Amino acid sequence: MTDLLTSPYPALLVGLPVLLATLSLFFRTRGKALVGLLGCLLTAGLAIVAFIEVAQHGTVIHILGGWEPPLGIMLRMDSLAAVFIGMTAVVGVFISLYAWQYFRADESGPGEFPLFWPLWLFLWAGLNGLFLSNDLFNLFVTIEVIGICAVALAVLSGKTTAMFAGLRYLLAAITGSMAYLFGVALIYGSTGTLDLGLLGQVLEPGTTTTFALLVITFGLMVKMAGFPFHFWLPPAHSAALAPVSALLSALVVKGAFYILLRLWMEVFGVSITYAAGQLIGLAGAIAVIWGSWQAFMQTSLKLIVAHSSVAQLGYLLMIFPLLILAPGVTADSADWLSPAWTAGIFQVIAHAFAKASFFLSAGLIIMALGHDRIESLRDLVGNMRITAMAIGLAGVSLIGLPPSGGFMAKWMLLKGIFLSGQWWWAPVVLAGSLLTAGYVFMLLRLAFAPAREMGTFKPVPKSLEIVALILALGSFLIVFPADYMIQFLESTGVFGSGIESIVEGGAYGND
Amino acid sequence: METYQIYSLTSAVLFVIGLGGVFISRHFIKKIIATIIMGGGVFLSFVSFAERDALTFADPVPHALVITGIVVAVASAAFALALARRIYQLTGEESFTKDK
Amino acid sequence: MSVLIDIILAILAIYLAFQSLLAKRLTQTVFIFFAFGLALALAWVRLGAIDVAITEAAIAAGFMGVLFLDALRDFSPRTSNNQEKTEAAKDIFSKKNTKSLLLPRVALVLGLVLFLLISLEAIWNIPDGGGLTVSVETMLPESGVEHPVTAVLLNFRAYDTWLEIGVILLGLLAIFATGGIKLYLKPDVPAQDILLRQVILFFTPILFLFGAFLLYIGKSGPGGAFQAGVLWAAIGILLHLGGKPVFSMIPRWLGQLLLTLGLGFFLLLGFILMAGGATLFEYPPAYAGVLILIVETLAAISIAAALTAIFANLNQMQEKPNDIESTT
Amino acid sequence: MMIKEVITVILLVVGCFFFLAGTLGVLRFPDLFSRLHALTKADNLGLGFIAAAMALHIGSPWAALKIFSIWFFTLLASSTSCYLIARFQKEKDQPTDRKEVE
Repeated sequence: MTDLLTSPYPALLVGLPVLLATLSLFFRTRGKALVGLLGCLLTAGLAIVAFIEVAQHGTVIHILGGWEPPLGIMLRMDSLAAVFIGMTAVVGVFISLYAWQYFRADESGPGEFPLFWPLWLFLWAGLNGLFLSNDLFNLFVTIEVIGICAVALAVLSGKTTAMFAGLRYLLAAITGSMAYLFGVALIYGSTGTLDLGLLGQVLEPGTTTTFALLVITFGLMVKMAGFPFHFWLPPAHSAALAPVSALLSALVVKGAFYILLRLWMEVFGVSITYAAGQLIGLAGAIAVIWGSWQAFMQTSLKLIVAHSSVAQLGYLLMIFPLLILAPGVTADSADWLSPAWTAGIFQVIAHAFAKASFFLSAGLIIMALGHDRIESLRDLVGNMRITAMAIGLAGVSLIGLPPSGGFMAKWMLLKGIFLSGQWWWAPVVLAGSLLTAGYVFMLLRLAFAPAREMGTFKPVPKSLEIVALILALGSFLIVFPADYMIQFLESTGVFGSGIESIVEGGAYGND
Repeated sequence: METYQIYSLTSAVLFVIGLGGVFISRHFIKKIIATIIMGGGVFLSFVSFAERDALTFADPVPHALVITGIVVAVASAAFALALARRIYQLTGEESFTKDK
Repeated sequence: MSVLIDIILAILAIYLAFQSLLAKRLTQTVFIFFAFGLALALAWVRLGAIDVAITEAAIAAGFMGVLFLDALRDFSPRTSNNQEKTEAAKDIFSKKNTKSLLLPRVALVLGLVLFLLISLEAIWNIPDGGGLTVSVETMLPESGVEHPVTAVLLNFRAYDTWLEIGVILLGLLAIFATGGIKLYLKPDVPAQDILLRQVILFFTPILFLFGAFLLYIGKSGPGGAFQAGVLWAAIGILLHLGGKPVFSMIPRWLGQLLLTLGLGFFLLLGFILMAGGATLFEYPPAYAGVLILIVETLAAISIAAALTAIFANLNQMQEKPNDIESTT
Repeated sequence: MMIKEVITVILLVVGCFFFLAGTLGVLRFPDLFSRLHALTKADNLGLGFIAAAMALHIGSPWAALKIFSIWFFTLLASSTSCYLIARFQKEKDQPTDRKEVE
């Protein structure tokens, strides 16, 4: 453990946003926004510097308080964490710029929400902390930080629908984290350690481990709105303010996915069965179909986008069955692991960009129209050309048409599916894409349709439209450094690895 | 049967009661209380394992974790309560209705 | 004999948990919840976790119970009306809904029972992990404090504790975000009752002293920042109820300072030590004791301020109904 | 030695008896005021006896001081809260009483 480079960046990545958030509390409305925006830029800059550090030196660690695990807590920034942190920084900085303009837009805007800034900085610190954390209990604290911030941001608009959605979200989040913590208690009781690295070595298969895996997976599935527990997501994401919706769907739900991935791959390898992978994949598959279908049926733009998140998160769950090898297959001979991992990471990034852009565009449309019923989107192209373009590009990435990042993710997923011989997932991917194409083209058809009446669109600031467009373009641009990114990720031990599942053992892997 | 076993079994029961309560109870306050009961169960299991691992003193790490956990749980519960009261103030609703 | 006490206590806790969820009236729910918290605190005493017992009694049962009690003023007046309403609604829908609701409910209950059985088995068969008692014991002399729990909270796992102080502040910010009230009550609302006022004035210094005692004793025995913070918060809450809302009597900047002091100082100290080449929250063993005491004191002040502010906000939510839909 | 233990046990039993009586009163008495009466008087007395028993059992003057300050503070807090509850109830009752008279 000592052969890894110790670096101050992991500590700064959590500490700096908290410090700036605390500082911003001392200012009044405008000052809060200014400090908040500067804080966001600083944090993003720091994240980029840390990313470069990892790219140069490989995994860096920071042993907090100088106490080595298992007694103390270690922060670890490997390339997987670096990619997630970098994604948060890039998407976050654009959303911050948008929010800065959006809240200042005078008449048509929603007004000023000074609390947005400290909450968003705390959220950012929580996300960074989560990606860096290497300790089961510390992960619980960070997901609680994220949960409280996310709900507080979601109810910021003050609308009653947002309040109802927010309370439902919060109760789901608390339930999820308590279930997670129950699993942590059992793991600690049976091993006496909380450090992920050590746990991967000492955890023994058995009833307790399997049950802990079950409750932890249940808790995280609730948190990331995995299929049977997705009920809270669409109302919460659609009722929030536009920048908040973008943050919630682009970044927050990815946190729980990240923990799930890390724990399944690094810690619980010993008690995961092939069937458990199939089950979680099934949940993902149902989410893809159900979420896309629900999105197709909605009549308001933000609800369409929110339901589409459920579907897109389903794709993330679908990589799990590919990563878990059937009994008798070894990781060396499984050539589908690398495509599956690539699919997962690119799905995360492409969805973050595309969905952020989609929600920001929806916010602009609400700003222009005063509502977001889709039948009023007629002649969007004539009135808000850039926004229409952003929606089009983001939609293309969500469907998975080339040359978008979404295409790359889905293509790699299909490749992994066929290489592994689990062909039964392929129709789901295709059907999901078709349904997505259905609602995206429905939107685009309306956007190009001639207007029935003139002058319904109020002008919106150009700069906001451009931010949305840049994010949409981002979901395409990520394809270019793909080779480099995969190489970079392969330097991490986790990436490209699979779980050689056990044959026997308690398999209540039913969440 | 030793002391810690009694409480660790109790912890599972409390957790399940809380879990069921979150889903089945209708009133906001009851749902919030159910989450705290769930938390109580989880913390009880932590502390019972600490008692099992006692040497000269009981394992202090779970104690510290539980203190942290209790405070975190209370902060979220207070927030949930604020939301529930705000909803009541705005709409007069005390539980989730079907459509919302 | 002692096992008997444990069994009775365990059954009592389970019974109270059930009852608080099944009680018909909200008032009963809240009072049984109080009792549940106290039963749990007793369980912790039985398990030798005095720190946890104090925290549970003070924060989870005490503070949270006070918040629920305060919430009763909001909810209870209309409960009877609502019950009639829901009963009326039940009559209308009973024929349609019983069947469609019954099946998922039964499934849910069966699922929960199954889950319970599995979890009991998992807990019964738990392997003995041994915990971290040994490593704490060996490292304790270097931590700067004598009480193992304080050592873990403020030195070995200081990062968690720091985040947790952040979570309390965050809870307050989140409550602000719900937008109930923006301004604190005017300071000069007199306490209506002279006896109440006198008792509050009498208890203020005693609570303060007791809090300080708990804070200091945390170094060598059960106690510490959280317990002290809650006791000090009790002062703030009492003063608020006695007509002296603390946060409207002090200037705005002071309030903000009190709220952020603990989190900010904890972190700044970490950063300063980090600039000297240590890692975050790494205290030089020679000064660790002093530094931890300072951090704890400031943390306790911030926790007290944040909890007082949370109570003050929730307490005033009912008194000043805002106009609905202030923003669109 | 024996006598001390016997006295401790007697004090404990008496204390428990008062607690039991107080609880019975709370459960069985018809209205709020008599319930409060049962609660404050009997329970405080019961707590006093138990505190005395504990002080005797431990036998150090410091512990006795601590225990009796616990008793004193509980007494103060419970009597104040009972007074407040009673006053609240009285204020709530009065308007309705007047209505009934009218």
